[in-house]
Amino acid sequence: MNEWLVVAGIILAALSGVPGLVLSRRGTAGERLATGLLGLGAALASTGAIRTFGGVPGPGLSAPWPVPGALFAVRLDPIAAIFVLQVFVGSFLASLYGLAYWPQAEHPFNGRKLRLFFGLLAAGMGTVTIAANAMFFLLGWEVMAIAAFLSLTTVDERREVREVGYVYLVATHVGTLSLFAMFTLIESITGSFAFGGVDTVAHPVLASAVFALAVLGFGLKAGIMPLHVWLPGAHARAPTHVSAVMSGVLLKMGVYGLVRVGAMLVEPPVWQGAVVLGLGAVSAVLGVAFAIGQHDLKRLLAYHSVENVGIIFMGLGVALIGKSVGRPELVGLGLAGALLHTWNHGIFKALLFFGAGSVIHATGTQEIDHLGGLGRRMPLTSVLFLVGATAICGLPPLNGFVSELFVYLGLGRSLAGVNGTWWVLTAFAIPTLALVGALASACFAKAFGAVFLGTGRSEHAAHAHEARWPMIVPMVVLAALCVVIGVAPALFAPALDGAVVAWSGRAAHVSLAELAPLSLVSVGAALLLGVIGLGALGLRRRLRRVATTGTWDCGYAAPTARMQYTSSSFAQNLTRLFSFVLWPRTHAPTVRGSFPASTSFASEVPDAVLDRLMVPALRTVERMMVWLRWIQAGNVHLYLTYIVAAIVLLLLWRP
Amino acid sequence: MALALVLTPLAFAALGALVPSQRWRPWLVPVCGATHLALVAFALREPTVTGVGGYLALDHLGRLILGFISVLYFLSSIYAPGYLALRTERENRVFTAGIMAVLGVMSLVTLSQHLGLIWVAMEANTLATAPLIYFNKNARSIEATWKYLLIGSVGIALALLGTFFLAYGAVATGADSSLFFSDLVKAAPHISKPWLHAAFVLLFVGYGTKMGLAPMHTWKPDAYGEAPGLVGVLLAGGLTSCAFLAMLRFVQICTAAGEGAFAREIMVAFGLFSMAVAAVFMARQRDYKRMLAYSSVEHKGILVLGVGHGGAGVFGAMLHLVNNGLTKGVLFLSAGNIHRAFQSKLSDNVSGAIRRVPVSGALFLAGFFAITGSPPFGPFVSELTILRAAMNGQQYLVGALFLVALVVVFFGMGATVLAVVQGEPPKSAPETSFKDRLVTVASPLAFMALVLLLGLYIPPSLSTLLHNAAAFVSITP
Amino acid sequence: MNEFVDPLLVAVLLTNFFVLGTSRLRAAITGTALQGSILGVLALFVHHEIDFRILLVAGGAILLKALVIPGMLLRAMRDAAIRREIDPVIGFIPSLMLGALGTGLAVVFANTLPLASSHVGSLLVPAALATVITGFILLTTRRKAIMQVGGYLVLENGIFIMGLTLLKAVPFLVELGVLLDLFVGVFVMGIIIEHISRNFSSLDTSRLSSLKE
Amino acid sequence: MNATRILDLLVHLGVVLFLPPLLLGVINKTKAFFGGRRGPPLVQLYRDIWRLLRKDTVVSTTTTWVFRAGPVVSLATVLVAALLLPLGGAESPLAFTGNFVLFAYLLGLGRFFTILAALDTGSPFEGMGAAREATFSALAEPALFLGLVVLARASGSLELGGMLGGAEGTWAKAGASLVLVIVSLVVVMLVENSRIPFDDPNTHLELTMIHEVMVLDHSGPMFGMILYGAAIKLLVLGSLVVNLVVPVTGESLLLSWPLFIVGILALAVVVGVVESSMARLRLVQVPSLLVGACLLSGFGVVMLVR
Repeated sequence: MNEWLVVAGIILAALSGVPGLVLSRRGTAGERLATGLLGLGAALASTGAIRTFGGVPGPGLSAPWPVPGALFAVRLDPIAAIFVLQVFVGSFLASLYGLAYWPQAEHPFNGRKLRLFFGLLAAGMGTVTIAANAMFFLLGWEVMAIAAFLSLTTVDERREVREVGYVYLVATHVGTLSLFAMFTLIESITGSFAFGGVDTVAHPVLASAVFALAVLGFGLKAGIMPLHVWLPGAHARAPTHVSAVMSGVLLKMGVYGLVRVGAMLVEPPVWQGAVVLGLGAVSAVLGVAFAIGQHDLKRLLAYHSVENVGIIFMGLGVALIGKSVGRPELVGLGLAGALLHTWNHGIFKALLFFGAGSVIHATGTQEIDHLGGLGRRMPLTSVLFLVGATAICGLPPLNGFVSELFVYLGLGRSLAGVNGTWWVLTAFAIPTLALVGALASACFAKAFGAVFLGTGRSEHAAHAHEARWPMIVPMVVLAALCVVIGVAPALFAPALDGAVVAWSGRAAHVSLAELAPLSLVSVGAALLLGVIGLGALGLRRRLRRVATTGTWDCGYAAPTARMQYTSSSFAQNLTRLFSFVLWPRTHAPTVRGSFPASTSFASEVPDAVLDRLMVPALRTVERMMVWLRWIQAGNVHLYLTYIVAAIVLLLLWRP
Repeated sequence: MALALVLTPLAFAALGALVPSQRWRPWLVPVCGATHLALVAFALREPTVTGVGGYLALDHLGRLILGFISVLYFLSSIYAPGYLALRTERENRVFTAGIMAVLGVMSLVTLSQHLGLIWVAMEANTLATAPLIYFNKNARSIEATWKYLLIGSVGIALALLGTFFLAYGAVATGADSSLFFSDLVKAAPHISKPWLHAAFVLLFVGYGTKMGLAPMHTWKPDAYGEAPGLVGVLLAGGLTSCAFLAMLRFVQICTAAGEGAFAREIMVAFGLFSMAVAAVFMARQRDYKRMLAYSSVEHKGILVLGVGHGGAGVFGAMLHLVNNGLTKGVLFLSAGNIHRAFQSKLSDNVSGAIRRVPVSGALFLAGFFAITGSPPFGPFVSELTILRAAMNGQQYLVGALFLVALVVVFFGMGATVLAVVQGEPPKSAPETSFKDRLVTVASPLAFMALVLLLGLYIPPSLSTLLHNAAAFVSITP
Repeated sequence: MNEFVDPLLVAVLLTNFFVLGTSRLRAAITGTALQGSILGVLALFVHHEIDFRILLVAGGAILLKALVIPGMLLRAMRDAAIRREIDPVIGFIPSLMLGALGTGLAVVFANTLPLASSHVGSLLVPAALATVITGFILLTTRRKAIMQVGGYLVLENGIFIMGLTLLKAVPFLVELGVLLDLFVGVFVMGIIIEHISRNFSSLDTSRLSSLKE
Repeated sequence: MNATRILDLLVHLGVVLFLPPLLLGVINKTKAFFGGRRGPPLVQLYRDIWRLLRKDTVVSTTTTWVFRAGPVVSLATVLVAALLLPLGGAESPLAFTGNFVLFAYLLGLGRFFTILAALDTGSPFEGMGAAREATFSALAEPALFLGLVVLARASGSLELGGMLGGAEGTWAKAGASLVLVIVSLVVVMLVENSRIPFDDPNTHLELTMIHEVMVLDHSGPMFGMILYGAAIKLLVLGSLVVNLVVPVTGESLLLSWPLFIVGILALAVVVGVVESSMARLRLVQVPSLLVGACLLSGFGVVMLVR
């Protein structure tokens, strides 16, 4: 029953963009119908998913698929349900947002196309989450990947969009091919394409290869450092509601895959968990470090996805370590942290992208240093963005704090009562996570401050307007979710508990309520809100009469908006500190003479892996390939010589 | 019956040469294709089809490939009238006759049961296709035809030498066998091993040249690049499949002789090498028709690689033969349309195909996804099957190299295809009157539909054909 | 098998070297024609009894290999007004040395193959292989299209010699194959050569290299 | 919940609410002593805060509600954070596994809003201060957590009370590590409270300030809240150090609370001494010192490997 609901949701999502194709190019019926269908699908699928948390997981569905090795097998366990919920809620809210952000009336040529692919994207992701057969999984995976590519390149007349589209496409294909290899290896161990247990003891080398391929394939999708190369560009260039889904949901399919493979590995060696933890830590720190250097609002948010996926991986690493050493509390806390952070990141990142989209829609630029002072012109957006910003920094009393707390607890629990020295890794992971949190705060202080606070730095900012309701409503919903999860995490414990049980298999289960101070977190959050409320009330009474004046200018007579601290200057200290990984580029003039002419200074932080490493490396490979063109130089004598050579070689092969 | 399958298209070809009307002559092609398809459909229902004293017969391998070629031919023949109507400046008598004769000689290959006859049929194929490549009659097409003929003839000569070697091994020194394939397979264990090895090498290189395996592939980019898209489909899907069939006959003999490992090793090596060479040349490939030629080299490599794995790999190769041929139909025909719409086959001068010719542009993109092994299209299933054969056979290194080659191919092909399809048409591109019309898109659309279908559903009848063919080649009852 | 076979095969080998070593096109074509006629004679002596089939093969070979095709090549040569192979990919002396090396290798390789009792000690198989190799050397080193066709002819001659070993044992398809191949292959190549010379006003195939990467 | 516990709670609240301004008084008195001056009275800050709270306010026209939220949130967060700490040997009012995370993140929340409030003015000076605050606190955070990791590993607890209160046992087990941690925590305390050598609260040049420049535009009650919050923050972070150095247990209320208060006042004297004897570091050297603090605690962790 639950499975059928989800399947129905997937089908509705897949078809949501189809009616629009035959309806008028100018009318609004198509787009409303698309959102409506997606909403209906989301309602059905979410119902199915939520019902799963309570009850016993069903036996699943299956239908024959007359292709070798393939089966339309569907299974809805709590792990899948967690992701189903995220896929559908995220996609629906983004679709709603799109009604105002990308209305058909303003985009007559690509609006219908975009909605078609958007629906397919949601359907593909839904399929990935519930597939219980490798071929079916890959089907959903690729539909998702291609639909995402086509949505991302909606505005393909722009060169930079095409470029990031290509990078994304290549990256996702490399991921898909690693999954080909992974599933075929799994088949060579288990003998089937079903998601059965992989015996790591009997097949240590093969199982390690499976693990490595899973990290590669799913890590590419999840955007873990250094496999994140496609991510910043793609998120920055896609239409914003697509960026929101890509960042909020699509990346999580990589997480889902790794979680699923983690569940399949029977008795994994400790190093695997350590690798995931280490990758997560590197990703988290470098992700946020790169984010600080950005001055494109969406690119900045994109790097924060790298960071947050890193945090998720850290949780997953803890869970894997717990599985290896037989510590159910590590499994419970690590996995609950990872999964809850998956939700949370989906929520606040979508919220932030929506906020960024409102800004872009209102001002026409995503360059942070051209903005400023939008808090006055867009009060709702600014409050909602601030909620998202606070949440993503992991600050209480919002949701980001809760999931990070779980990860902290998981890491902390591993400090005590263990043998061996691997706890040093978890020990250093804790301050790493703290560093990430602090850097994230710095980064969002910069972003929020430069965009919404102070005064406008350009004409773009001067004519901003508040977003329309289809854009505001999804943000309100997401902000509310941030608060609810942050204040009352206990509400979500059953879902997480169910997933932990489904994941750990034979490890004895300890419920999350016993492992983490859920109710006391609520108390702390309530206390904080109460004290803030009291303080605000008190201050409000004292501030009935205030005098206003200009900002203190240290006696300088004519301050201008351009003298404000820009986001780049704000970040400069930190980018300099991290310059050993960021390699920032600066274009600084040399000033000569007593009265130098007007000049300019610019700095940017390109992606170290993509722009500094991969592109040059691939260029070199490409040059070598181009050099090999002499093979086909048009000379028929040469061609005939190849044939002779082939014969001689083969005759010598085995005389 | 068997003879009818060969002679009917030849008769149509003769008729085509006689019809005086430049305008109506091309309509014979779809009629010929449909007639042949009907005959094949009838023949496939028959339990046994033989003719000319056993020289012609349909065995399991022949059934699959004949059926496939007939479908491929019929679907692409729909394109011919629309295409030739656009090329009224060219005399099409030779072209029309040639293209129908090709169907006859391709059928002959699939039906040949004799060592010598299959060679004659392959030679006839080479000759029948040469005028098709020459269709444009300009300096570039002459050069392409010259290379095609010279390299193809050398290949065919080698195949003949190999045929003699095999016959010598079978008749003069070893078993006393007739040169019918069924007898050769039975007598294979007694064939003199040195002669068999040398014969296999010569035949492999000879027919490999016709198939376009690297390093004997050099004629392909030139021929595919200069020939009309329609001819590209027939070469990439039909003619090379015929060469593959001929090669499989000898693989079968080798296997029966207990020398299967020798043959398979060679096939895996050449399969991987072909993929690698194709990958190298697809990087930065500005000419999108030549790119398709290299893609063909790559996929012929995949075919022999699949057979080289044996077991499930042979089935995968059979399936891939079908999938690759059909997908090439999409790609060559949509590329042909784009070529016509932009008057250029260089990606420097072509962009925004999806804006100027939306259907062809979309089909080109979809065909690209299909050919690179993306689900839910057919080639995904077959490529994954071949990969599974490698992994389950514990050929991990081969599997890894296979995947690496696919990645590199994707890098190169993706850049070119996206450059062609996306963006806006360049300002410098000449305005052309070419638009997507039913006659020019019906055929690639039909190909695309089949490719998609085969990814989601393999009909039981096709499945039986594939399984029988695979079992037949691997000599398992 | 009789005593004339081996001397004839030696003559074939000598024509190989002649074709390899000459720079004049006319001489080379004449050489291949000579080789073709030797093969026709050879066909008569390979087997003890001469029947109608063998006469047909011998007659066909002499007609095509010695008269028709060389004639066509000579005509093409006249039309294109070229006389010499100038500047081959490798020089004539190295060609000859390669030819000698190839002949040696052919003998060695033929020794590794088990022969039917009637062919043991005969030069048939080595000469066939040596001629094939000579054909390949011509094909890969000569720039003039006409000489490449000539090289192809020599290659076919080698295969023909190989076919002679099977003349008795195998039904007629094999020889028909040889003739068909020669006839049609060169016929079509002849046509193409004409088009090439018309379009490129040269038969130098190094000019045929605009299709490349 | 027995009577002692309630009493403890009341004393805890009392100490948190009323003691902090005195600490700054002590520091300033100490500095005056070393400078050969009389200095302001010990209760000067109480007076200042009281006066500010009753004053009128001037705000910049550029600002929004965020500007006003800054002081409120920063005060509220230190107050709640103070409730998570074990003071005077008693169990903290909000004791639970992992409360150390909440503790640190509450301070982070306060800082976040202080920075935003500074940026809300659009002033280049306040932006500059905010940038520095963000940078230095980002480096202080890992030092703090590394210290906490050592404590967690040594004490086997993930609750602040256990981590700090179990110090007696841990001294024996991991004394060397604890020394390193204490040094590192002192550094964290100084930087978080904007003390010399990281920042000079009494400087008069905007370009060199960190914390002070961020609150340039706050006046009246808002400024009062900021000063009050800063004082509480000093107590809160200082008590981490005091709890480690003076391991008191909650055996006797009458003994442990005075001991704690004496300890924290002594710490204030130490801070005063440090401020009198050192000059402010150049801004570019601050990160090096913070990284050094991280390394110290990191050594502390490594020394626990056995």
